[in-house]
Parts: sequence; C-alpha cells; structure tokens
Amino acid sequence: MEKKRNAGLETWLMHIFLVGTALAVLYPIFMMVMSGFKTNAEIFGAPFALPKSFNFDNYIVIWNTTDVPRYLLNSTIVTLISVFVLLITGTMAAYAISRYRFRGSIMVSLFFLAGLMLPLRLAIIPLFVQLKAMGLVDNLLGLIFIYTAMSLPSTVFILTGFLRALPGELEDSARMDGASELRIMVQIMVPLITPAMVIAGIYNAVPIWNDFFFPLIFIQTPENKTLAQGLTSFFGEYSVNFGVLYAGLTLAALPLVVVFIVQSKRFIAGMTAGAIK
Amino acid sequence: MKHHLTRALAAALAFSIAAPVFAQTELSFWSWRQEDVAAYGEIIAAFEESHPDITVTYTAHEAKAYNTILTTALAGGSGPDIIHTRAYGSLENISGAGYLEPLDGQVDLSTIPDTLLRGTTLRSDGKVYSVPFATQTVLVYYNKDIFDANSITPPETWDEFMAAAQALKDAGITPLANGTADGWTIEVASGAIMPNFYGETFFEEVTSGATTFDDPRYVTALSRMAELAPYMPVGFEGVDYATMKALFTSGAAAMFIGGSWEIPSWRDAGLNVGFMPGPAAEAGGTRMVATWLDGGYAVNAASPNKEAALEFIRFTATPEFAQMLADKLNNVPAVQGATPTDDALAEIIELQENQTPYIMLVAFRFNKPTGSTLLQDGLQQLLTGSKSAEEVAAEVAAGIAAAE
Amino acid sequence: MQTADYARAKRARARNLKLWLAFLLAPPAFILIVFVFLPMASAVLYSLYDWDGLVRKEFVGLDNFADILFNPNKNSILFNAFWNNVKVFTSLMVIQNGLALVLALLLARNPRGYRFYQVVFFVPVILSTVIIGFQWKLFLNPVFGLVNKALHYAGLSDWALPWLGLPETALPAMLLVNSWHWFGFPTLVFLAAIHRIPKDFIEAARLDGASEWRIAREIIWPLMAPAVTIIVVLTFIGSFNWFEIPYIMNGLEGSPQGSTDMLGLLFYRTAFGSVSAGGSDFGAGSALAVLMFIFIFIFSVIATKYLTSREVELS
Amino acid sequence: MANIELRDVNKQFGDVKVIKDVNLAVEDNEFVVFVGPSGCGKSTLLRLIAGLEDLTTGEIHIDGERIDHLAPASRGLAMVFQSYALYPHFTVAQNMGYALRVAREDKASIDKKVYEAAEILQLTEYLDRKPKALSGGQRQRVAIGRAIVRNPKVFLFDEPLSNLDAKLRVAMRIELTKLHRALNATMIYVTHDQIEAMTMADKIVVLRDGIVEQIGAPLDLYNTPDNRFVAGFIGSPAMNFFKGKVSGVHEGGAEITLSDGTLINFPGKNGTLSVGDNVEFGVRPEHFSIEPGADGSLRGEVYAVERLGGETYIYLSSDSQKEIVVHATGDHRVAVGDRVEIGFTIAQSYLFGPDGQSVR
Repeated sequence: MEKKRNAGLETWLMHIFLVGTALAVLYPIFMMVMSGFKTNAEIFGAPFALPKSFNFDNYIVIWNTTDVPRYLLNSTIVTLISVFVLLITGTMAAYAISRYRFRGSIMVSLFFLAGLMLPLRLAIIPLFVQLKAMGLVDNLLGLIFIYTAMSLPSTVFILTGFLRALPGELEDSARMDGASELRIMVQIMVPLITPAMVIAGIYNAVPIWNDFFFPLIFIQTPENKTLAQGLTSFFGEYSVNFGVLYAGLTLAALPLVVVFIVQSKRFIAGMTAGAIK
Repeated sequence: MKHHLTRALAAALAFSIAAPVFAQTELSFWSWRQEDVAAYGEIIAAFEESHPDITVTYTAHEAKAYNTILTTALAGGSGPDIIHTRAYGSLENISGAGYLEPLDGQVDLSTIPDTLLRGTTLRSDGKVYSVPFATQTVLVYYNKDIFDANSITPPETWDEFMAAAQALKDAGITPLANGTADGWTIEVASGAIMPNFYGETFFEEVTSGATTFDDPRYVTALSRMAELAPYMPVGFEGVDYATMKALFTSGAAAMFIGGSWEIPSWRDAGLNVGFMPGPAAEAGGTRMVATWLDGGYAVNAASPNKEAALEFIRFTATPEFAQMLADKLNNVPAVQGATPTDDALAEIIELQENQTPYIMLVAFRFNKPTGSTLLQDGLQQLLTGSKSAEEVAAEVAAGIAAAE
Repeated sequence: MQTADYARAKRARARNLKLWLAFLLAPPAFILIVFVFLPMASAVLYSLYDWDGLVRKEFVGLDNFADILFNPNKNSILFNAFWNNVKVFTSLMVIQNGLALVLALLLARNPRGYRFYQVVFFVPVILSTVIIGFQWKLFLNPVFGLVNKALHYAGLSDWALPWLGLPETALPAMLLVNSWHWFGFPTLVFLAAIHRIPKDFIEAARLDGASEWRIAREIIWPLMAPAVTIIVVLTFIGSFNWFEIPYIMNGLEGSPQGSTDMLGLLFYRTAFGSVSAGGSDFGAGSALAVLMFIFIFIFSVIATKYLTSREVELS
Repeated sequence: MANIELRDVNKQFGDVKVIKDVNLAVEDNEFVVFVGPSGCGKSTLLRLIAGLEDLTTGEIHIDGERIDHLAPASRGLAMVFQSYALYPHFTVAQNMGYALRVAREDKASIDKKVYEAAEILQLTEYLDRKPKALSGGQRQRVAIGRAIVRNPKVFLFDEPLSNLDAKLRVAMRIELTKLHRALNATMIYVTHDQIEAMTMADKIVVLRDGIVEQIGAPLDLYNTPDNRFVAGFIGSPAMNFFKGKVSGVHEGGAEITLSDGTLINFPGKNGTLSVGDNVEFGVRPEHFSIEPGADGSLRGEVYAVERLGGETYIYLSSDSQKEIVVHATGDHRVAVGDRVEIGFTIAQSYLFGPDGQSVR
C-alpha cells in the first residue's frame, strides 16, 4: 500500500507519540511476565535483563502451596454469575428508567445514581452483620450478591445512556405490531444494546475478578477463597519473594486479559461505535 | 453457556451447604502468622493427641488486613473460637469491647512474668484476656562476611558504630539497609539506638508523667538517629521493608536493624549473620535491647465451644507449648520454663537481661494519635532533615499530651 | 358497554403498565437496597452513636461529625486528606483525561495500527490494581527500581529520587501510576464520542479551511460533551474514593508524612484501626463515611446538572 | 374498510393542553390529511388514534365501536413512521412479518402475506437484506409493506415522506395515492406540507394549537377558507393580506378602506361588521392581474421578478405593504423598479373580520 504523500512532521509526531504510549503500556506488562520467571536475586540484581531460564519454579511454588484450581473455579463462578445477574437486573432497571415516563422516574434514577457514588467498603460492618443474618458469610452467594449490588449503579448508568439513544418510534412500531412490553424489550430493544452490555460486562467483571477486599472479610474457609484473595493471603507478611509474587500476579491477570483480547473486537466496536445510528 | 452456568450455580450451592458435622468439638483458630502455618500444624497435632475429642483448624489471614477481618467478624457476632491477638492497645480495642473471655481463674498464668502479662491485661478492669505467646527483641544484624572482608569488628559504642559505618561506606558498601518508607521499620530501628541514650529510667518516668518526650535525654537520643541518615541507602526515604531485606540478603548492605523474628529468613537466605544490641552511648555503658510482647492467644467470648477453647488456651500456657514455640518457631516464649535448643535464641534470651520496653507500642498505643504515629512521622522528617531533633521531640510530646 | 367500563379498561391498562414497571424495577432495587442502602443506612445510624471502640454506647446525635470536623486534633488530618483528594481529582483530570483526549483525537484520524492501539491502551484497565500497585512500586524503588536505573543510563542521575519516599514526589508518582492504569478507559469513551459526531460537521469545517486544532476545539470538543460529563463525574467519584493505589504503594498511613493520605485511607484507619495508628472507632469512621458520601453525592449531582446543561443536542 | 369518529377529544401533557375538543369524522376509504405548522398537535392526534398516547378525555370510535380503551394492536390500525422505525437487527422479511409472528400466525401464511406485500412494493429481491443495506426509498417501502401485511382497517402515516429528497417525494406521493386506491383502505396522513395535503387528500383537517381550524376537501379549503389562518396556510405562494378598516356598512354590503387609502366595496358581504372594525383583505397571488382590475387595483414598485417561462412571480412593495406577491401565467415583461398597477376582482378576493373569520 502506498503511503499518502503528506506524511509530514505532524504525522510523524503523531506516530511517535502513539508508539511511545503503546511501549509505555506494554513494557511494564512484559516486565511483569518476565519477572515471574526470575529469582529474587535476578529481579533485584538485573531488573532489565531477560530471565536466565524460562523455568516455572515460581509457578510450581504457587501451585504447591495454594489451591489454584479451586481458587480459579471460585473466581470464575463468582465473576460469571455476578455479571450475568448484573446484566439482567441492570438492563431491567435501565429499561424502566430510560424508556418510560412515570411519576418518580427522576427519583428512581437518582436512587441508582446514588449507588454509584456510594463506596460499599464504607458500610462493611453493617454489611457483615446483615450477611451473617442471611447465612451468606463464608458463602460465594454472599459475594455474588455484593458484587451485583455494587456494580448495578454503573451498569444502569451505562445502559441507560445507550437505551435513551434508541429511537422511540421503534417501540411505538412494535407496539402497533402488537408486541407486549416484555417482548418489545427482549426482542426489539435489548438486542440493539448488546455492545453496551459487553461494555458494562467487562467494565464490571474487571473489579469483581480482581477484588480481594470483600473475600478477605467474608470468606474464611480455604475452599471458598477466590483467586485474588488466595494469592493475596499467600504473600505472607514477611515473605518478600518477588518472583513468586509476579508469577502469581501474572496468573491472576491472565484469564481476564485473554477474555478481553478474544472479545476485544466486540468490546471496542461497542465502545467506539456507540448506540446504533 | 447455559450448561456451564447451571453447573456453576450448582457448585456454588454445594459449597454453601458443605459444612460436615463431626462428633467432636471443632475449634477455629485465626491468626495473621501466615509464615507459621506449618509449625502451628505440628503444635496443634501435639495438642490433639492429648485431646482426641477436639480438632483445631488454624487459619492464617492476610496480615495487613487481619485487624479489619477480625474486627468485622467480631462486631458482626461471628469470628473464630480461638483468636491470635496482638498485645497492648490493639488488644484493648477488642478486649475492652467485651469480645474476649477473661482468663483470670480459668487459666494458670503463673508461668508468665508480670511484665508480659501487663501487655494482655485490660487496664480498666485489670483482667487478663490473652495468654502472652512470645516476645520480640530489636537487634542490630550484621553480615559477618562483609565485616571480615573489611576487617571490621562488631562496634560496641556509638563512636565505634559510626566509625565502622564510615569505613564500610568508604569501601563502597551501604552500611545500613534500613529505610524510612515503611514507618514502622524506622520505629523498630529507634528501638535499638535510642534506649542507650535516653537511659534505663526514662520509660518509667515518661509513663508515670514525671517527664515528657521533650526531655533533653530524648532529644539527644533522637539526634543520634539523625546521624544514621548518611549511612542508609541512597534514596532511603523510598526504601521499604522488602527493599531493606533485599539489600541485606543480597549483601549490598552490611547491617540491618530489625526484630528478632528476622532470624529464620536470614538462615533461609544462607547469610552468615551475627547480631548485637544497639551500641552503648560510651565505652562501658549498658547496651539495652528493646523488647515487647508480640501478642497472645484469647478465647472468643461468643464462642459456643468455650470450654474446649479454654482447654487449648490452657495448653498454650504450659512449658511444653513454650518449648515447641522455641523449637519450631524460634520465638522467645513468654511462658517460662523452656530451654532454647537454638544458639541464637539462647543468645537473645541472654541479651534480654538488659531489656527495656519498646516504648511507644508498650505504653503509647492506647490513644489517638498513637505514639507510634507521632514517632514514625517525626523520624521520617528528622532523617530527611526537614525537622530538627528538638522539633520532633516537641511534636511528639504535644501529640501525646493532646491524645485522647 | 357502560362509560364506566371503558374507564375501567383504561385504568387496567395503566395498572398493567405500572405492574410492568414494578416488575422491571423491583429486582434491581431489591438487590441495591438490601446490599447497599440498608448497610449504608446502618452506617448512618452508627455515626449517631458514641462508640467505645467496637461497642455501641449512647446516642450522641451529631457529636461524631462535630468531632471530626471541628476538633483541632483531628480535623487537620481530615483536611489534609481532603486536600490530597482534591489534588488527585484535578491532576487526574489534567494528566489522565488530558492524555486520553489527545490520544482519542489522534486515533480518530484513523492512523495505521488503529485497532492495535485501541486494544493495547485498554489492557492496563483490565489488570488489577494490586498488580499495578506492586509492579510500579518496584519500578519506583530507589535502589533496584527501573525508573532510577533508566535515569542513570540516560545520564540524569541527579533526577533519580526515592519517588515514593519524598512528600513532594510520592503523590505525583502515584497519580502517574493511576493514569497509566486508567487512561485507556477515557480514551475509548472519548473516541466513541468523536465517532458519533457526524462526519459532515468535521468535513465542512475542513473545507472552510479550519486548522485541525480549531476543528478539535470548536467542533469536536463541544459535541462530545456527553462523554465529557460521564468522564468528569466518574473521575470525581473515583478520585474521592481513591484507596487501592495509595494503600498498596505506601500503606494505610498515607506516608510519607501524610502526603498520600486520602479520605478513603483515613476512613479505613479510623474505622478499623491499624497496627501503628491505634484501635478502631466505628462512630468516627461511620461519620466520616457519611460525610464522604454526602459530599460526593451532592457534587456529582451538581456537576452532572451543570455539565448536562452545556451539552449540545445533535441533529 | 372503516370509518373513524373522534368525539370531544382532549389531550393534556401535564398542564399543557395539546389537543382541544377535537371532533372529526373520517369516512370509509377516505384519505384524510392532518396538516398544520409544527407543534399544532397533528402528530399527537394521530398517536391518540393509534393508541400510542392515552386520551385525557373524549372518545374514539371505529366502525361505530369505541376503541380508545384498547391497546394499539387491538385497534386494527397500522402505522408508518417518519423514521420508518425498521428493526435494524431483522431482515426486510422479518420486519414485515413481525406483527404476524407476534400474533402467532403460522409460518406459511406469514411468508405468503409478506411475499404478496413485497410484490406490490417491488421489494421481493430485498427480503433477506437488513434495513442498513437499503436506500431511503426502499426503507420507506418496507415500512409501508409492514403496514400492508397486517391488512389493517386504517393506515396511519406520520410524515412518512419528510426524510426523502424532493424528487423521490413526488414519486412516493403518487405511489401512495395509487396504493390508496388499490388497497381500498381508510388512511390518515400527517404532514406539515400543504402541497402533500392538497395533492393526496380526499379531506384535509387543518390544525392549529390543538384546535381544528377547518375540515374539507382540498379545493373547498382553497376556495372558501373559514378563516385567515386556513386562507394563509393553504395555497402556494401564500395569500396576500392587506390591513384595512370598515369605513361604511350598508344593506348587504360593506365598504373597506385599506391603509393606502384604496376604497373597496364588498357587495353582499357584511357579516356582523360595523364601522371602524379592523379587517383584512386577502387576494391570492394567482388572482391578481397585471392591469387595472374590474373591481379595483393596487399599486407597487417591483423589487424582484422570477420568470419561469410558463409563469412569472412578481414581488412588489408599496408604502403601506412590504410585500405583495403576484403569480401570473405566461411571461411578463416587467423589470425591477417598474411601478405597476395590479387588479383584482371581488369574486376572487376575501375579507376577514376582526376575529380572523371570513366575512360571508
């Protein structure tokens, strides 16, 4: 392909800037993965160098000391179910707020917006008392409920914007066609905001997958630990084995990064194309 | 997709009801000591052998979050049967709230010295809530190989210490691994240096109110700390605990001021390490070591298995337990009657002849702001040169006076 | 059919609509109320009581609030943390969102590697804050850190500083790390907004001979206002709840010397206590949480209102 | 196959009354156009009939049966929207058959009906495409096809041509008229374009501010507008209005003095006028002649001329009238700056009283 003639200074600057930013992003991540193969001495002594050998010693340490498969399963269960419930309930709320005029609709949207600004961490003690009363302490269901509740506001926030942008004549038309409100929502409107749902899904799956705060408080038995929690508690107070740490961090990051890269086409298309035109 | 979800749901439900019922009493035991999981496993096995009807499950939580996890669980009416507690102010926070079972009369505490029991006694009712487990001692570690290579003998006085540091520095070696990024590490370091300058009686005087922290002796001690700065690593302001340890274990730094709990990690790293108390103020002066009680074992007042839990706690107050603590964990047990088999441990116990309380933790972590907060902030500023020793002392004194 | 029957039929339709709305709103509202609002309401209640550490004593009204706001021993810490949060917000607006805006404008010109950049810029957003915090903490280490090593190689040894250890540099360093973590998110949101602007507007301006800078400032910027609203509000909320990065990188005390102390850290310390800073106080902690919530809520609503009012309707 | 009756229909949004006491009868097979400036309530009225909005008060009947309490789909109507409202994720065939699928008709019958409608509209080759891949005109036809498939009693159109370009609009106008004849259905059509109204309607309903100003056949509205608003809205270019005063009333007639002093005598028209009333005198541009008229003349200076060969538009102004438009057939050799005299006849001019109503 022939390049355009006007590849002037400005264009060069742009490319340099973009490449520089991309390097600034990729290099530290590359270093993290590499450090997972290093010993402590290598990390401290030759930080820039490639690992002496690509052995999986650090990973073996993690595998042997912690129950990684169980943690992975737990994190997957919690993240998948939370995001699933979240998208369903979030879509329901966003649909009601964005597609109907009703008395108190402003109050309802403020109600959900308020949740967006409310860091649940601040109410951890009453939350614990409540979950205990419901028998949800040391139970993955408890985490699922917390994560769903925590992520609902932002989901409603994102989906409301997209749903508002859909033309009203579409649902009028479906109404004339005799479709019930449920059918209009499920068959006509919601399929049009799937990009937004992918956005909301990934946007919320990231903090859920990575969270270690709530599991620390609410999960006690080792069988119920999540990956982030399992690894966090593995790095004990006085152990400063950075190679193992990096291996663990890489391991924790890997599943989500893979999901993202696989889904990136849809996700980014959804993000950048916005609502249908 | 649907299939996976159903399976996932089923799994989630299965976990929630998978609490098997045993005929015997099952006790849960929480701690922040993740590095001790294996040792506690052996200790518990010994206990279970003599108490076949009791099972104890040891759970080590993430250390930084242990306070939050425990506090939340207790406040939520939950928590383990047996609690590994900290001592002093941290313990008062939960014992004062009534979450712990008073142990007086239920556990034989005669094997424990009063000074240590004070660390687990609630000041308001005078009752003991936790069986003290081990003491920690602040030591100056030195890399014997580096000292030998540079023909340096372990310094005994402050002047010798300074001279040794200068010699190391001239040889291109970082004399001291300590930094100030993690405030608590510099407070620990002060525990090795300062007591020999503010003297043996200062603790009693300052806790009884006879003097305050702007006492000239304390100011002198502080100014000694400031003199350490040139011998700390380049950029010591940003050197945290992990970096300190990395510097010392890698042989980049020759000395490390830290707690007695470090010994196993030096051994793991294969270092040829010696240790000594902080240098004396002048030749022939006493070399005191700061010590404190690291914590204890307590019973959750809300535990449904209180009797079994108390049984375990009684076990922790026995010399048998102390011996295991010394052998398996290399700790200086609070319970008397153990004979250390480890040379280093024996040496530390010997050094404790000249012990002085680790001042802020032992006496000034009950109110806010704590003495530790004030001292750590002050030391950071002192070492970077943004405050003088007089200013720091005055601020600590004012802060302690205003604390409530 | 009687007139009344028609009226009844209409009411039935209206009622069905109400039932439908209730069906839509009940489950999400239920989850939110039970797992967010009820605990928060309890926290508000807690804040009105005197606490002896973990034990609730008598009702004291607003004393806890008065204490943290007006007690000279405590409010200096509060104001310091608050001021730091203000710095965080303004800096992130400039550094993180400014960078994102520039990148979005560049990407909107569809340069070679467009897709690649979009994916790459978003990868840090996917990583956990723990990973990023630890990673950068090590990079910024004064002894082993890559940053200082790189500065040495570049002949800028004087610039090598204990970044996280100095009160002047610790917060800026963390802000850069946070920007590294998050800039991909506003970049994509801005890019989406730019793509939504009809091409004719930009082409017309280009035909009129407007410079790229002028087009960016006078056409694109005003028309991407809704995206700006979202980002400003999210940045605001995120800045005043900032916790993970300072917690992981410099611990709970906001060291050195409170230069990285944040309201979130202060809350955590107050409510749960810490090894060095002393025991927990639910009363003061809850009062602080309530104050934070009120502040963030009010300002977010005002900001949303104000920013929405300057949005231009397209078409 | 249906007639529609609106009785005392009112609609209020909050405190704002958008439809006020509308009474209207649409006969079977009639093509009725609601016309009026934007915001006049014509779309709202259509949506009330469709059931997309609820009446505040009043009744709507179709074929004598009251339907205003029914859901939109139960009313036997179909609607074509301004934006076409095609479902973007459905193919053309799925779009057209959606209503039947909702009504659970069997697949074969749906396919048949969709195919038939597609044939009428020449859409058969696009049935598997998504709306995105269609041109504006094709989308328009799909939208109509979607309505046809349902075989409704009444078709409702909400400004369906406003998104098309001028040429396509003219073509679609004719197609719609043809379709009306072919389907033999009642149609209600909303537009703000009076040309669409004039060319397509059997009956026009002129609306302003939620009030029906006049109902009638296109030429009736043209020839005998009830009031100044209708007179000005129907006809292009719009009627010229001249301010005047009643200077005399006599048996069966009135004498008007325009502001430039011209005296006009209206035999047989005085209504309820009395001396001194402010009135307006109206003449359509095409009813002026460029010569002194039998019943009177006005004068002005030419400031613009548009000569199209077959017809000429002349724009005049005078001291008392900023703009007078004259539409003459053929070519006229007038030049800018000329002072000309234009004539009118009483038979082809209008008089509006102080209340804006035509004086009859």
